[in-house]
Amino acid sequence: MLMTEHAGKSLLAAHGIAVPRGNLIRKGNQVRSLKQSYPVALKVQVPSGGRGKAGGVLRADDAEQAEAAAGQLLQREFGGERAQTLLVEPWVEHTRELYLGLTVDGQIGGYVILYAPTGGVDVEHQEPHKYAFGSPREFRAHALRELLASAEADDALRERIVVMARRLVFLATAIDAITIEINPLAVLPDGKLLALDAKIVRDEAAAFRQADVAEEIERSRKREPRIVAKALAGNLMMVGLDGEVGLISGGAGMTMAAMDMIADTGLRPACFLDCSSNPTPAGYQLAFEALDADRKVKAILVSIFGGGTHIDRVAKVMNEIMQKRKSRKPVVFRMNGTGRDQADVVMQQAGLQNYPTLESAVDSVVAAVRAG
Amino acid sequence: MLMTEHAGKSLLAAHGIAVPRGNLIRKGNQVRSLKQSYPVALKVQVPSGGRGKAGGVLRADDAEQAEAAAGQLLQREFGGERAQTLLVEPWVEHTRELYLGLTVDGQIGGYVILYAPTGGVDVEHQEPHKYAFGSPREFRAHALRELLASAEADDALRERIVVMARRLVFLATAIDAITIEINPLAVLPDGKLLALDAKIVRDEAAAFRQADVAEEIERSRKREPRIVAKALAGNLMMVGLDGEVGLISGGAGMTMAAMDMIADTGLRPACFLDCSSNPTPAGYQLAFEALDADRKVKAILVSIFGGGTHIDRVAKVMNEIMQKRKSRKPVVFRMNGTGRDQADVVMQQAGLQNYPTLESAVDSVVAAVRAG
Amino acid sequence: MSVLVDASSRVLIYGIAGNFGRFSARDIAAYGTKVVAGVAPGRDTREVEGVPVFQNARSACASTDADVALVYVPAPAALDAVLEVLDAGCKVVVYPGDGLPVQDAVEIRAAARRAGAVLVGPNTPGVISPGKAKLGFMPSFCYTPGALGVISRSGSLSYEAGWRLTSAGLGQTSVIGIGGDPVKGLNAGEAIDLLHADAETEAILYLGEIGGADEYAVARYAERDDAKPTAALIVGASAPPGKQMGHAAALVGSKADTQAAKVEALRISGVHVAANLRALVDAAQAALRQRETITT
Amino acid sequence: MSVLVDASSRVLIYGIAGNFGRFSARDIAAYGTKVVAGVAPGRDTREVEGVPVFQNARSACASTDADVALVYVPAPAALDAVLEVLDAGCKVVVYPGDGLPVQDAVEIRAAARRAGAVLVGPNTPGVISPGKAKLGFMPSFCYTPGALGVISRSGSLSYEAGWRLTSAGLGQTSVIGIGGDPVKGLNAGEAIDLLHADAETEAILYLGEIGGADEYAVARYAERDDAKPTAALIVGASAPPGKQMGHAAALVGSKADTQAAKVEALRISGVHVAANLRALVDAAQAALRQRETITT
Repeated sequence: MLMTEHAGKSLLAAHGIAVPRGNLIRKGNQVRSLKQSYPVALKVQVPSGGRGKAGGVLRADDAEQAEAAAGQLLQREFGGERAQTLLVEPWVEHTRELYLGLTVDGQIGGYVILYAPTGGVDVEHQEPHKYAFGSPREFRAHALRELLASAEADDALRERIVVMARRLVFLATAIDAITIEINPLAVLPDGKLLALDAKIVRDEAAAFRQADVAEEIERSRKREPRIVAKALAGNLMMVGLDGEVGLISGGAGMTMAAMDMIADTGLRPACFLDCSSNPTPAGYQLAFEALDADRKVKAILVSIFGGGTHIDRVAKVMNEIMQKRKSRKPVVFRMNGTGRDQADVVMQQAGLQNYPTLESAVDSVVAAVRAG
Repeated sequence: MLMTEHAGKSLLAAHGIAVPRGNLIRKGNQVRSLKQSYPVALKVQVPSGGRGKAGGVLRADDAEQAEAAAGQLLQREFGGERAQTLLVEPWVEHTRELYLGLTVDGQIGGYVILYAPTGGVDVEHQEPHKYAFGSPREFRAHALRELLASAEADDALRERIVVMARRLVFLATAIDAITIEINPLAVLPDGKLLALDAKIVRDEAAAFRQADVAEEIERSRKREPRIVAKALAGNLMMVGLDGEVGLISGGAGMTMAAMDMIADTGLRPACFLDCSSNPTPAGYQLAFEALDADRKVKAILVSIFGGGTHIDRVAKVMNEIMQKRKSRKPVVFRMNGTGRDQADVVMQQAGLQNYPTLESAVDSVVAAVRAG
Repeated sequence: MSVLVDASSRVLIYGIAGNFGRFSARDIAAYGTKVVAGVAPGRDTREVEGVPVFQNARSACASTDADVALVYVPAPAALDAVLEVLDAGCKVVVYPGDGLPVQDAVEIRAAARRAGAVLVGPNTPGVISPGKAKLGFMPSFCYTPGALGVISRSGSLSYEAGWRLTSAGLGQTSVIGIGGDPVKGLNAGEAIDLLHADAETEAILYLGEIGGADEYAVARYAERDDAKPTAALIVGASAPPGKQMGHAAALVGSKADTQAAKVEALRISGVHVAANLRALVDAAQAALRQRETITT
Repeated sequence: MSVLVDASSRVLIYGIAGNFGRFSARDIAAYGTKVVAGVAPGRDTREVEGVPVFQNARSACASTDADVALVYVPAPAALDAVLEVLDAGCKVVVYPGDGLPVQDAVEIRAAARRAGAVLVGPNTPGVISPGKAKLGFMPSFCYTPGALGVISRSGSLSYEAGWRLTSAGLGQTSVIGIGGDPVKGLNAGEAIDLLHADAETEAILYLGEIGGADEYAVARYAERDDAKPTAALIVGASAPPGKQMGHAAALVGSKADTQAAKVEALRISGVHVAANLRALVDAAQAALRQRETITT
């Protein structure tokens, strides 16, 4: 869950990391009511990278310029999205721009601190220095300091970075953040550090103990198209895609494998819909409702290789759903896994064909789309 | 820093612990504008214990009762303080009241979980069961579960308590809480738990990484009498007392020892003023300003036994302050410790007497008060 | 030989009184696994499927000498349950549950290492050593004993792959589900080390996907002079960038995350990469044949 | 003998380039303490008061065999600095700073125990073994060698007490400032254990205050059959309830926190309790006399 810059900066400030004092506006003319000394920076609040390069940050030297800039920014799209809000901040004079981040590294199975002595929009051109410490309790300021000895020549600055890195470790555990990226981290003329931008990714799995994450999941779900929102609300994992073949699947790996196989035929999947988090009658019902209502979807492939999901139970549910279902879109089944012998019996009795392989099922659903 | 019930409950809710949905009001008639189903509980928001017993919680069955109750509560004092706000919550039916808490135990040098199977206003009559685990990383649900086996007969409830205790451990580290007390913790008819009250004490030393604690320190300072507020703002440790002898001191132990010695003479100290956190010219200047302005204070005792504080430097500062000072209140000095030989020279040159013992200095200041 | 679990492993099922626990107790015992104890805190269940049930892992291990744990609890309770079985002395722990906060995953991974134990999971079907023992809920009929060591980030894909291999007569030494989360107990590199050390494993099949860096650990292994022949299938070629594909780690954020980049790295390192699921068995066979070439 | 520190201790001063560090380097060396190294991260200082200065504790310890650390850093940096000197192998660590978050105090206390080290502090002037060595910033002239082991929660009170004892000819084996915070490295019970084991310490003087439970640990000690004679002074009789008196732990919240309750518990346990500061030397003398009675 990527937070907006403003939300991220609020979290930094709440934990003792200095940020510019900013205000959010929704309309250009709100600029004039802000108590703000000029020049200011106006920054679109969209959750996508490369905003600076795309012109999403503008400088204004007075209220008139600011209102014009705000109007302009609110009308454009960034990363395929139009910003709902702008962040208005003092334009801060600074002597250097650094990059400081914390993220999770799968290979070491824990956290790492990232540092680059030159931050800003072009940070991708350099490989940041990496201090991998794993568990928060294993963070050692002296180990980071030694690493920075070769990365940062300014002794006093290095000490400030070490202090801020420790603060990031505390923050990451307190708010269940899996990425905190401060870029640029500005060095002010007096040597102090100021976070000019903030990209914080929260761990959605921690929603049970972080109410604000739960609320943000709810809000972001509501921003999805109605069908996707409904599936997500039903605890199904759904990603809307642009194709013709609706895919009801179980498990991330097999869902992707089926998508890839569909794509290999020249058709495209209409969605990534993984029912494994809610393999219940209500869950599958919802999945069919979503795909039946989607006009782009011409036929549906049900592809499940169940382990923890017992496919004999799924087969019974499919039978019930098929009997009540009104849509005439063709449905092709390929189900295998735990309970497959009983599942075959159920399917046979219901007069439903269960394809033996994913290949045959994909061929069948592709033929149905092409015929439809 | 004890938080109000409402602030404490907000923190619980933010970390996945269920609390009643409440609203704050400042005036009795605001009750009517709340979207609230009756009956409700009205609860004064003051940071002191025994509120329930003192009548600070009232039940109202309709808006009229609620407005009357609110008016009544806002006019009374609780623990010497008048509440600025009331918390209005649904009156929750429940089957049991438990006590669950987390606090810091100096003897084990870490955290403990406290549990009593009967919570509510009379919890003091029982000794809670105590699970001492020390460092958060050493918390073990199974160890707590074993302890609860003899304390709580309801198996399913015990499991819910274990889950909530783990949540409290997470919360304590995330927000730097040194005490979290949920009393009563209600058991609802469906077996779920609901925190009906919350007492959270935050660690003031963590203000550098907890901005809300820093803000609350600032707010509570402003609620103090002007003199105390000014001293606290200057990083002096000041507790206003009701006596006649102003005490400028260094170090908690010697400040208390001097207070005790003054009290033994039958007089009373006017304050606990410990300058050891800010032993600078500005700090001492502020201390004198505070005591000179306080009409109750008849004479001032400067009692410092310096270790890290070099008293030769303090002596120079005292000399400067005495030369500029306009107040005629008698000042008695007793300074010893690091740099005492040079200090004696400075004092002698300045014509100031430095008493050799605390006894002689206290006798002298007491005589001055009695003569004044 | 096999890795992590074999017919002599004494297995404890934590959360045995729940649906998954009860099914697994029956299912893995039917496969020949020695299920010696169950734990069901806060329940007065004394026995499930003939297995004695205890209030905590310590008494379960003390009474039954259990040394391997299969943990079925919801994510918010996982940290505590895994710490408990580690404290009780279990040296192999499988946690299949999904939705575990990364912070808790980091914690249990570190705790397992401190305890000198191996943690498999989260978000995995578990581990099976065909013909010997099974620690998880993968469908048993998909597997048969043989010479191929399999590692998979995805549960469902590992069943499909197992079924294809078994149907084609390619048996397995062990199939290890490392799971689809970014932070896991056993990761790809560590799982490969186990298979590398296993004398019966003649070739390795790795089932990967977009996102994360596990695939690059596989590539690094394949570059070793003493590497066993390795095959791989990487799914997610059709996944759009910036969208999370089911698994927390399955997201294309950078070029290195893409299926194409991973396939290229693996190919360069000499891995037999299956272009897609259809080509899986052929790739595995190529790896096994390579072994024959080496040994003869 | 002495506890924690003696003339053979090889002391490292962390933060030696700051005001406190420089003063201490001169002051404790003048007292005869072997200051062998300083650490000043991020400064290009090479030497302070003739002591070589290093960038980190590891290289300082490796080059100088330092085994004891005196750490002068502000509270937000304390956790990291203490972990660093522990990692570097120091077995006695004094952290005098105040304002340390309780959570960090818990952490460094636990880290010290894991490392088999003794941590003194936070919020303490340190430890002195008169005539041998000094680890902190207490005024040297207040102390003289002798038979009394002293423990104090308050720095200033320990100077005053030392000065009174020394003036009265009652010397000390060691004076340990355990500090005024609720969570500390060495607490009263643990400090007493050290003095109990020290052959030269004939009697113990404890300087306590309101709040916390250290005084009850002293009372429990005094009840032991083999306890050394113990004297005590507890300040804060005049402190109003509910107000924090300087130290984070000095607050009367319950009856057990009051000076009166603590004095009573100590008296019942056979401790010679001084009614006030005026009576301190008499109480200490009574404890020493009791020892003479026992030994003769």
